[in-house]
Amino acid sequence: MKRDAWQDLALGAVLLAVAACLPWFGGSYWLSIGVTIAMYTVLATSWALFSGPTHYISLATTAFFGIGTYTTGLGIDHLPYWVLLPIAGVLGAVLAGLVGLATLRLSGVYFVIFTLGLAELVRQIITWVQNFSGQKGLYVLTDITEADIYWQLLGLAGIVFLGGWAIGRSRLGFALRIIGDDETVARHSGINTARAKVILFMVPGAVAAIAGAILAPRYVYIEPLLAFTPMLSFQVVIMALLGGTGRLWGPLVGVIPFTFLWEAISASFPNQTTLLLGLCFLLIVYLLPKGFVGLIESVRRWAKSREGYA
Amino acid sequence: MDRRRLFKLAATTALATTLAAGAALAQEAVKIGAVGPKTGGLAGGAAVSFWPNVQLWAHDVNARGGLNIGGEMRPVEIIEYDDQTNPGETIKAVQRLATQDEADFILAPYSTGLNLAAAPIFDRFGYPMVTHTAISDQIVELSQRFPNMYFTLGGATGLAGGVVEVLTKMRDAGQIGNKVAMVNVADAFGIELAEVARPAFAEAGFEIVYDTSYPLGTQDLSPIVKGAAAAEPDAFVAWSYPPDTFGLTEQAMIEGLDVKAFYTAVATSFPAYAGRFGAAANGVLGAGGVAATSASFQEYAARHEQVTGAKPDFWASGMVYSSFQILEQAIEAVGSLDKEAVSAYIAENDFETVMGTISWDENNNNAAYWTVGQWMDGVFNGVASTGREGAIEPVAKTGWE
Amino acid sequence: MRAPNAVLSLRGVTRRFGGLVAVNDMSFDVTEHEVMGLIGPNGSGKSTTLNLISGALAPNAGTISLRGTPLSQLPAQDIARKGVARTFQLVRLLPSMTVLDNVKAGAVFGHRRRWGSEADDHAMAMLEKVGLGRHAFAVPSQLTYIDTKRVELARVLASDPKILLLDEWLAGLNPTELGQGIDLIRALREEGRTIILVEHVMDAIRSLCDACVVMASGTKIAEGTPEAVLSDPEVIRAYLGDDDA
Amino acid sequence: MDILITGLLLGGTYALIAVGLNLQYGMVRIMNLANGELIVIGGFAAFWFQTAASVSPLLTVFLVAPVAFALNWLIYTVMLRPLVKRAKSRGQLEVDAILTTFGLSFVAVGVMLAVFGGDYFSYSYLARPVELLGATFGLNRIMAFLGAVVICGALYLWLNHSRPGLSIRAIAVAPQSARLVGIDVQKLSALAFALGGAVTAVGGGLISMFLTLDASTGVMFTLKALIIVIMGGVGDMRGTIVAALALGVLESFVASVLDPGLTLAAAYLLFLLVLLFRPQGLFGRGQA
Repeated sequence: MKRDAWQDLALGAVLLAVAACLPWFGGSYWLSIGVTIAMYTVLATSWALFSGPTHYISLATTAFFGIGTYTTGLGIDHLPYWVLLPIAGVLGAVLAGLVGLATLRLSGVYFVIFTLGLAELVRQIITWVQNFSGQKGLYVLTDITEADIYWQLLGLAGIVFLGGWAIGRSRLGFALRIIGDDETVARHSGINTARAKVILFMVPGAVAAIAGAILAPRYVYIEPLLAFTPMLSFQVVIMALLGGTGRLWGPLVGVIPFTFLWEAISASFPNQTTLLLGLCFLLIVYLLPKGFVGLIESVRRWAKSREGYA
Repeated sequence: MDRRRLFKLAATTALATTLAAGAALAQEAVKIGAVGPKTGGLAGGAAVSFWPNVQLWAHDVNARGGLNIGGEMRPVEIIEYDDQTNPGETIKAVQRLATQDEADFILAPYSTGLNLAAAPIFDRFGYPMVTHTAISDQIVELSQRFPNMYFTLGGATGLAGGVVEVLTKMRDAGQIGNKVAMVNVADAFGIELAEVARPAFAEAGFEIVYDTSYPLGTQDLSPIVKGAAAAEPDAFVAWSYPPDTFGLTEQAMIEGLDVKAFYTAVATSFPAYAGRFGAAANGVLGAGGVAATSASFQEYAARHEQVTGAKPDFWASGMVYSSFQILEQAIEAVGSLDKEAVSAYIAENDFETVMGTISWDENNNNAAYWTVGQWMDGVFNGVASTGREGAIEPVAKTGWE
Repeated sequence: MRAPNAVLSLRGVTRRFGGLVAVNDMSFDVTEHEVMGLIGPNGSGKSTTLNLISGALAPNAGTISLRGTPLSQLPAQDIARKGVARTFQLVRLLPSMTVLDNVKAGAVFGHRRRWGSEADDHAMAMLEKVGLGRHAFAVPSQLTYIDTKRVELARVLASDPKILLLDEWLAGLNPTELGQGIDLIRALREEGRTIILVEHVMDAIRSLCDACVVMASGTKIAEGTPEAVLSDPEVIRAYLGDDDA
Repeated sequence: MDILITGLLLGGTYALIAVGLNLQYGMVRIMNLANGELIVIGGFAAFWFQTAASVSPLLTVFLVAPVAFALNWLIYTVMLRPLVKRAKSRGQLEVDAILTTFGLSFVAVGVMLAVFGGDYFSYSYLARPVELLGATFGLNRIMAFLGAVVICGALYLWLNHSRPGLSIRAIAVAPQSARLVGIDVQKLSALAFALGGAVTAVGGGLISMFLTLDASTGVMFTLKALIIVIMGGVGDMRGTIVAALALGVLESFVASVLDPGLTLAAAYLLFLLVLLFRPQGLFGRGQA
């Protein structure tokens, strides 16, 4: 069992190293796909760390992401870039912590809507402050290249996976699995369910904020409409659910096929992109009710049983 | 070895893409990429000003037999992508055009934010980027960083300055007093314009009697118009976006905000504006404008309606088409698809377009642009500009009938 | 007031749901190594009392204390950590986890907290104790009804509680299983554990309990040894009245 | 007073946006993320009939309602019922419903783009001032408000006094028990869902009299509607109406007295506060 864990870790490191070579071999188009995949991997995996075990669907991703983008946008002229990332992370974690504390009493679906409202509230407040202070559109003009952004996102992905792996092996992770199965049992077994959830909710908060901070230079120009798009929250949820939230690598196997599907459709049918995406989406929901993880695991089981008979 | 295979795969995909786009014309077609919103927040604006012109331009060029490249007539083939009003998608689509589709040229995307997101990619691959819908006051810095980027639509200072100029003219003519009610939509565009306009109005001796912002997506604008009306202004200025441009106008009619100068910003120049308000639109001032009476514009507008089935707007549409014309003329003049040469040619020359002559200052900026237009009998005429010809005199608005 | 070696004491505990008084002014003590039966007809407030002790509900009035420390306003998880562990009337297992992990939940987060191999070993030992060692890596859906009850019992035991609350743990078992169940609880009793049993099975109460509290309509109507209370006329009336209805 | 009427008129708009969703989400537990698209479709129908054939939007809604009803009935029976059957728990159904209706909203946007293009559509109808207690208001907003009153009133009466209405409420409260007392849950769920869709589309037709819409604006309405439904209490018609009106009055108050820039921020703040202090919504029942 122990050895398995180290094998997972080594495999992860190798995959990450391979992925890190993309900028040298892939060309700029593949790099931009790489950035998309890395970004959604980071967001969806950290999202699933919290939402997988707790079954709370958070639609606040864009709030944290936008805060991160704005951290870079506002700070880039005053502070070194590398300082901005941790600042964004702390801001995201603090906001997530506050939200967590405030929403403890809410049951599942209210949490969904709360986070949705939160994202809008943050956007409105930032917009208002911007207007109040006469802040114009923010330009983030840096020498950071797409490859830099890609590597940073990969690094962040590495941290997220390592964090997820560590949490999975910690008491916190165990507590969360119990909470996910039955919160009443968890409480009566002595688990401070509220604290566990708040701590864990801070993870996607921080990660999404850092991701936003990393991506700000790529967008060059930042405005609330672009930084706080509600679509981002939905896309993250959907990719994670498509992959499956029961495994750490689940969101990854949702993000990759989804990105390519998205790409293929938007490249081939620019005028019907939305329609076809919607249709594909429906097909996936009906044909793959357990996400890609479910598919992969049933293929595995099937292969195993074939081996058994052979 | 693996790397080569990967490229081959990529190339095959690109080919498949091109074929699937259903636009595989003659073999020697010049590939032109077009990226813009078909969905998302800015889709409404792009559907009026951007996409029809892409269609029209391709139609016009091919109807003439194509681009004259060193004596050889080659048709253009447009490869379109929807960026869903998402800068990440814009970036990806431009990169796809550059590397997968190997587009010969790429038309600049729609809107300030999306142009700026795409600028580094245009720059990296050396594509000339003649923007048509980017409004920025940072043109100096941007053109230094992205030497192939050209600006045609102007900046916030010019747009706001135009309004101040028009109002000053009307005041001096005794048409209005000096009280201005100003509102703005609280996003980067509205904020920037309001910021620039505030001191400019003060300097011109205007008194701002009402000054507020409202969030994008506000569904009921009546409190704002009521507030403005209560301040009894002589002029009403709104730095607004499409849905609220319509909403503010309708509320002003309902509230009886009978100012002699009524200005709303983006989308005032849309045909849908006159379509909705009819005669009531007479005298309304708005952002942009064209030399509506010029032969070149009228001929363009007629062609636009004939080919696309829709009327162009009286500001960005013409500029979008003009930016394509600039690219077209530069390619033909250079006589090859050499991006660098075309870029250099654009920088060094003036161009005759449907909007008139376009020439560049040292920052690749078209310094002479329309700033304010006014509706009159179904036509939105330019009444102020930073040096364009064909402006007519602004008139005082006479009620909402 | 408190009995000298009382582990758990209830004093004047009251719980209302809207206008209905589910538990009215309950007071009793459970002493160390004692198995206390909490009995009464359906709807008499037994389970509510248990829920008040375990922290699933908070009392409107009165105090509950564990060796003098008040529990009454604490959340369930703190009460569990202080050493009060319970089973549920309808068995609650963690469906996605193995039997061993189910038990480990108690070992990791309960009164005495363990982690790593210590927790695994302890959980395994508890499974052996309830006779389920060989099913350690099964998932709950593969178990028989009594085995699910055993898993829950093992989970509770794994937290080393000072006091065990068993909520109709014997309900729904067939005669063979019932025998096994009673033997299992008897073994716990002989280990010297302190237990509160909410139970309907009178045989079990007679053979297992040192003392009984009888409730009817939310109020305590009798207290004493099983023999004494079960022959109390008021208790008989409460039961028969209920049964006749 | 002026503020109050303005707020109530806006609240009427919000009620139109949200009551349909309340039927769908509150009663049938389908959190319909395609709600906003249905509003836009209703609005487009009104636009088209008005501009092409000069048919009043107030009449168009009578055509829109049955079409939307049929369409939503189909959506429920064909697409959502299998999910209801497949779901092992309410939570799973909620997740599946979110995913499905999200896909559906994409399809709807795609179809609208293909059929009408991405342009703004707006027309002027009854944009006449009406004098009311010394202040002026748009006649179209007043008509929409009256429409909201009629729709909400009818729904309220239907839910509280008709047999199917009562049965639907029983389903919302306790689907299992409803089945036990002989209520055909499947059929009535489809009915409630379809009715919700019809109301939503009619609402879209009415608000198009004064709002400018395009194919992509639906999501804005979905957000607002969700917020109102949750704030009022899932499954409670009174709650939705009160929440819609409260939100309208709050927004117009903030816009008139504080700063119009803060209207939406104030709305979301109110919503978050309601959730925190009354998580079941203003009129919601406590959690069982």
